[in-house]
Amino acid sequence: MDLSYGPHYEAFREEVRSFLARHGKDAPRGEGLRSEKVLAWQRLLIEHGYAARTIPKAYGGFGAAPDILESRIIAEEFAAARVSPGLGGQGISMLVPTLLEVGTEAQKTTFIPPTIRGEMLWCQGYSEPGAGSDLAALRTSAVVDGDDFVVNGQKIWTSTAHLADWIFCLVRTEPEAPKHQGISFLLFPMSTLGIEVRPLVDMTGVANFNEVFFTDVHVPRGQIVGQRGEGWKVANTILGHERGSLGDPNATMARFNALLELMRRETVDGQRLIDNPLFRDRLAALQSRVLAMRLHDMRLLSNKVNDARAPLANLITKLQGTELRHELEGFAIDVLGELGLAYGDNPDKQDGGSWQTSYMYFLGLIIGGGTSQIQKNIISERGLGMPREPKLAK
Amino acid sequence: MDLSYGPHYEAFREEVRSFLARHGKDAPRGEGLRSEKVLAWQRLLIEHGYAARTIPKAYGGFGAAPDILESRIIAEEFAAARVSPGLGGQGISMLVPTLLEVGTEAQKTTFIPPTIRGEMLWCQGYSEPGAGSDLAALRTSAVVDGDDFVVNGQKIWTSTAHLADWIFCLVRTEPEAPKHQGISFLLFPMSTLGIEVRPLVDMTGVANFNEVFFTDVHVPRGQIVGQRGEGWKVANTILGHERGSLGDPNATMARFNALLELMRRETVDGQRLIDNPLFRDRLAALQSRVLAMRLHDMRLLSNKVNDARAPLANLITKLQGTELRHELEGFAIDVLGELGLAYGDNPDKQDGGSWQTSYMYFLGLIIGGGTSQIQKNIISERGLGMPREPKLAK
Amino acid sequence: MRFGLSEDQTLLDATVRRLLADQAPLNAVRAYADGSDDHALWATLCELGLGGLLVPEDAGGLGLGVLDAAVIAEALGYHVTPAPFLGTAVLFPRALAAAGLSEDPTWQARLGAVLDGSLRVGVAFPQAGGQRSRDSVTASGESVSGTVTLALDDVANAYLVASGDGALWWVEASASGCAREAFETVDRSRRCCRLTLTDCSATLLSRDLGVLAELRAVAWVILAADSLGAGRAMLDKAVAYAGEREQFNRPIATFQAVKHMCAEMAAELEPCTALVWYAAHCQDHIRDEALTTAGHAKALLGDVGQFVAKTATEVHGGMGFTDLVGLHYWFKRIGFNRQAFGNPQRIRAELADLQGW
Amino acid sequence: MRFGLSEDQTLLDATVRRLLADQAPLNAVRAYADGSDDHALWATLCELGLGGLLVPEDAGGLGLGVLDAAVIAEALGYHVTPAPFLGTAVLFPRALAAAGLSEDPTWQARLGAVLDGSLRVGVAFPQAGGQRSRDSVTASGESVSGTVTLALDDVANAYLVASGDGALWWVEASASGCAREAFETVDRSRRCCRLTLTDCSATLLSRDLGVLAELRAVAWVILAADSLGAGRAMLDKAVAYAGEREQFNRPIATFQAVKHMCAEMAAELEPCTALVWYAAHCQDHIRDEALTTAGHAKALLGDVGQFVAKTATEVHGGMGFTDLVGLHYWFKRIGFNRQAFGNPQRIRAELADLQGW
Repeated sequence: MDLSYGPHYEAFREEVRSFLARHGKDAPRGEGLRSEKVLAWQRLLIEHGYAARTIPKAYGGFGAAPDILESRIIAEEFAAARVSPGLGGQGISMLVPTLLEVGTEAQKTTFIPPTIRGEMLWCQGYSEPGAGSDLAALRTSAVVDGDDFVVNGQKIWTSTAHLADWIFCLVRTEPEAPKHQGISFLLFPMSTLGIEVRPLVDMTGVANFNEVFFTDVHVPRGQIVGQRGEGWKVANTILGHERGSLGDPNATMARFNALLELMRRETVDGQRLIDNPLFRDRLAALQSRVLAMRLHDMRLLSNKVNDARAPLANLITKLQGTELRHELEGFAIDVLGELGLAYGDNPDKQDGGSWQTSYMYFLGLIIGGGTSQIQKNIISERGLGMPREPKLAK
Repeated sequence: MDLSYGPHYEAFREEVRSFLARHGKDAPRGEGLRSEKVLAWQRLLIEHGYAARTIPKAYGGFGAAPDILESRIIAEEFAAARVSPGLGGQGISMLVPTLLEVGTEAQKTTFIPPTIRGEMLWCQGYSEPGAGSDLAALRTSAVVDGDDFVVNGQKIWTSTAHLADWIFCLVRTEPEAPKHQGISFLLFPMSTLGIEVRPLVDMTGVANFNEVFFTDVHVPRGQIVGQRGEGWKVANTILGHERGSLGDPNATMARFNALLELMRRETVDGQRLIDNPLFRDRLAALQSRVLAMRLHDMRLLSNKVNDARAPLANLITKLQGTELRHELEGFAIDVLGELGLAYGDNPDKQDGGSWQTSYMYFLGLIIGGGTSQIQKNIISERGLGMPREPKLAK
Repeated sequence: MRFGLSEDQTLLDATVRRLLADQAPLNAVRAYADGSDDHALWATLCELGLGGLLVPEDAGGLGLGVLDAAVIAEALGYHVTPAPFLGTAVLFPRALAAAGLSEDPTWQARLGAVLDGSLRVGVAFPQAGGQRSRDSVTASGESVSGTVTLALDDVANAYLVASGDGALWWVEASASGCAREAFETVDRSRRCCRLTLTDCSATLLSRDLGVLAELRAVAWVILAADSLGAGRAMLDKAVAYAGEREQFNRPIATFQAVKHMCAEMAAELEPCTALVWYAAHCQDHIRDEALTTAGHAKALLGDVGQFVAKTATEVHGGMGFTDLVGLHYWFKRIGFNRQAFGNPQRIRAELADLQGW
Repeated sequence: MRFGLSEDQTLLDATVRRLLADQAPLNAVRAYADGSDDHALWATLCELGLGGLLVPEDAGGLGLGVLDAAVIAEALGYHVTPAPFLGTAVLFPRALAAAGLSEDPTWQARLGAVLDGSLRVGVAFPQAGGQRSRDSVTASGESVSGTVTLALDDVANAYLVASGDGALWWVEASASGCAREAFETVDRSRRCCRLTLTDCSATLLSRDLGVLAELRAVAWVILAADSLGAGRAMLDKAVAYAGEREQFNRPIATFQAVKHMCAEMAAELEPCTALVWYAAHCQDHIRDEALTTAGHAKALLGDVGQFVAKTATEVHGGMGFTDLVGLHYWFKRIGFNRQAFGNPQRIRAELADLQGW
């Protein structure tokens, strides 16, 4: 057990810190995605290697070799300093790595530089109303018409569709082929004629996502990534990697601390909430699990750094992390009692109403990105080597 | 809502009470099944209609018309007076009703009278090591040899095999027939040559059950109930009825009261267990569920009496009752802490070590008589009308 | 012997449910959530007699009991119906009866106004869910002062107000010194308000602590019944959705995981029916058990409701999370019922005390 | 940076597991449960160095730390091995170190006797799981009196005894006034005794309350690791059994309900690994977090262990309930670990206090 990152990395950490000390004041704080402040900050980060760190210089990146601990240190220090770590989003986190793997040289030079600089924003068109857990059942069609594909259909859960310049989108180009083989991966501007974006209000009362409708949307045939019919493989070049950080243990730890703070602050019947023995027990029980998940995350990081295999360990974070977070938020509502019901514009709501919002939002995350039931299938099959569901009789 | 049984039944209750007042002193208290005291008591109960109440007089019973509330009142009053309600066991509860439905006249007159009088004890040979949840997969074979069937195979979970005079047993007589159709229902003495009974020790450390091995056991062909190959139907004439009282809410209520008593009696760190706020909360939570199950049981009784349908309501008792009971027993261990570990001959064990025993025994009941998983299948399919598992491809 | 509903109760239940399905579909709930009022719907329900359900017959009501009210509450919960049922139709007549005022002419007149929906009575019990430092009402002579953070019904004509000493007061919304402002909660199928009372004239209903305890118990039963209905609706919707929704070329209802989620919801909800019925019955007929059974019903339905709300949403997958199917109205109603008038933890502590543990 | 086991630790783990699989199969555990002793097995384990794992190198031991001990404990739990590991190999050397006695010649000699298994040290902490009225030890001068209901190891040569004032004593089993009788528990893979001390001569090890707290924390970690190992064994057995057992013409491992039960066990156990490792590491290297992380490990493994014990038994169906496959040895070992030295509820109360909540 060696919890230190070692002298090389501690030196690197110092570098990051001194960058933050020097430039932190220039970081955006809530400015819009298109603001000059955000774009300038992104350029500065790339220049110093704190964004687009491992993207080759040829495509506008910093060109460093991948190093998990360096990335982690950057993330840790920016978070500790509460300084924006630069732009994220599905263009940067999903499309760029995909293009690097399977894009043409022209696609790389055209799309990667403006994307990493934040000048070209993307949304992802994967899920459909009839294709959720069974993503490969998607039905949005793309039919060849001369030099174009003509796209018709509907996508859902498209989180930044209302902001994006472009979309990367899975469509069915070979309707006769087996389910996973008839799909292609297209890129096209959101300004193309025939695209309608409708905000999708969810249970929190906010439109965190959108629906996107395509009616005879023309996409030049060259705007395909990979071969026709290989879109499923293209999408999976990186889907297999991290699923973002659904149920991120460090965020959960921060929420736990906020909960502890709340329970020290609020009183009921003249007693601080934290002094209620029942609440103490449940809080400590949550703490055990939050701590275990945070340490589990360190174990996963260590495995990556040391190339250690722990196939099971990687598979449980989403399931456990989202369920734990949902439960933690729900407990906060319980300790608040009737006051925990306050919502919307209610001035009495605690911590900005975030307990109720997150309680619901994390139920959404239990469902999204592979429901808990799908996660359990995966854990049992890939983690424990149990057999897949047998094929059904026709 | 009318919780009274009405004047007719209250009069009946008085009758039962006066019987108990007069004769209760003659009831056996722990004497063996074969003792004269037990047999005499059983005869007395039949004579007064408190045992074998609805068995026709022609077969040695009391001959009353079935009446659910009368039966309930008898059970309630005998339980309240802590007087033995006469003999039970699988011969009386399962075989006799089966013979009444599908037995020949000769079988009825031969087997029912001595069985209900307790002179002929039975065990049940259904489950096999390879046929548990999938009971119809049983493989114990019976092959015709002249006037006999020759039985070979093994049964398990045979609870009174070491005491029984006879066994009623499902065997496969038509190995080529579809699974449910090749089974026959045989009766034969446990003293027949080729039967070996081995006690089956379970996790409680006690042999509550047995394994029974058959090696070339000869059974006259006439000792079959129903037709050859119809054994599955014969067994199900009554299997569909009550599954005994696994997770009986009234027994659970009694255990709850014992737990409450324990928590008032025992102290830790100078504090009565019942004064621990955490324990109070969990005890009250258990009480809510115990109460709900007891009231649910009253609702089921009322439905029977009033011929009201509530298909879903009937299906949940086993699942909820056994899980609740297991949890209740486990909580008792928790409140006792280290002392809750005492077992076996340990003089320090509380309430005869029954908390640990029942904690394990009720885990057995969660599994036995249809596991919780099978129960959930049944609830979803028969109670909620959800589809059965689709057929698999070969 | 009949443990269950009478034929009259079954009929009333069916009538109300038919009316709600017809006149108060989800669209009507959405409209209420978006700001329209529930007056017309409540008037219609009053035509069925719901306003006077517990009002004595000689005051023109139906003279029924808490079990009847629980049957209605379950139906209202099933349809997430906005309605001033708890305060106006249940607690108000119940308070008068408990305070011995049902035959007083002034109060009889007010009871009469309840029948057609023209009088709405809200509930302002600051101690209901545990007293916060910011939340208290004190009485002095014939006036009350203080704040009730969460009071039921933002457009009531009057409120039943509990003061810190356990007395029960009648406060007209129009009285000087009575100010109210919206208290928005997650549950948009019911609107609440914060009541600020400043030397506000009030009429004493009772100083008997038992009266307030009784009213809280009745409220517990009604909220439990509401959650039972809402939970059952969520289960029904989950079963229906699972039967329609296909993934991997089959209805998701054929997946054992989905079937078991539905079975677990059913298995948890089913015994709650008996408990709610019995607790309601006890309020009128078994005095000794009235408080404890009400507490058990409220606490258990708080937990079972929460489990069902989460599980049914999961069965609906992403659709359950959107506003498109509106499932969240039930989710939030159950969430409200869990916390209002004391959440399970709090009620269980009271249950332990009540039983002298 | 490496969050996890070193190569040496991985090697030690593999070696011990190989030996246990070979020399301590379930039959050996059954024999112990039926009354035979564990001396030969412990001697064999001592040949691998397990006795002197934490004994300083200059006293002939391996001089390793609590993380190494936790690795061994997990292996012992995995094989439900009877062994006087916790008292003899972990707490005894740890107690001497904490009390500053490791270099004292008398104690060094005793440490030497631990190496080959000839000295076994039991543990008698009456406060470990909450002090019952019947259970207390008082010290007077150089002697102790009182009762410890549950002491680890019924054949130890000496016991670490905690008196009510928090002091730690060394009591020889052969001392006059030291009586012990069997204290039978559900867990038959370890034997305990009741210790009755009557003016029994004792040697003071420490009066420092911190020493006792430290020893309890180490015991928590070791018991947590034991449950982690036992839980993992149960999961492995469940997965294997489900793959073999056929019902309805298919392995039950193909049923989604069974797969999900196994997945849930795995998902609960997996983060426990990191927690146990870290808590063990803290005992030697991160003083500030030693008590809290140990408490979290013990409490969480108590709950997760209980869940896994029940669920794995259910996956085994009726077989899990019988003695035939012996699964219950793991079930009961986990049950013992949950209660011994404080169960989750009790430890969480301490955790809250420790953190000044």
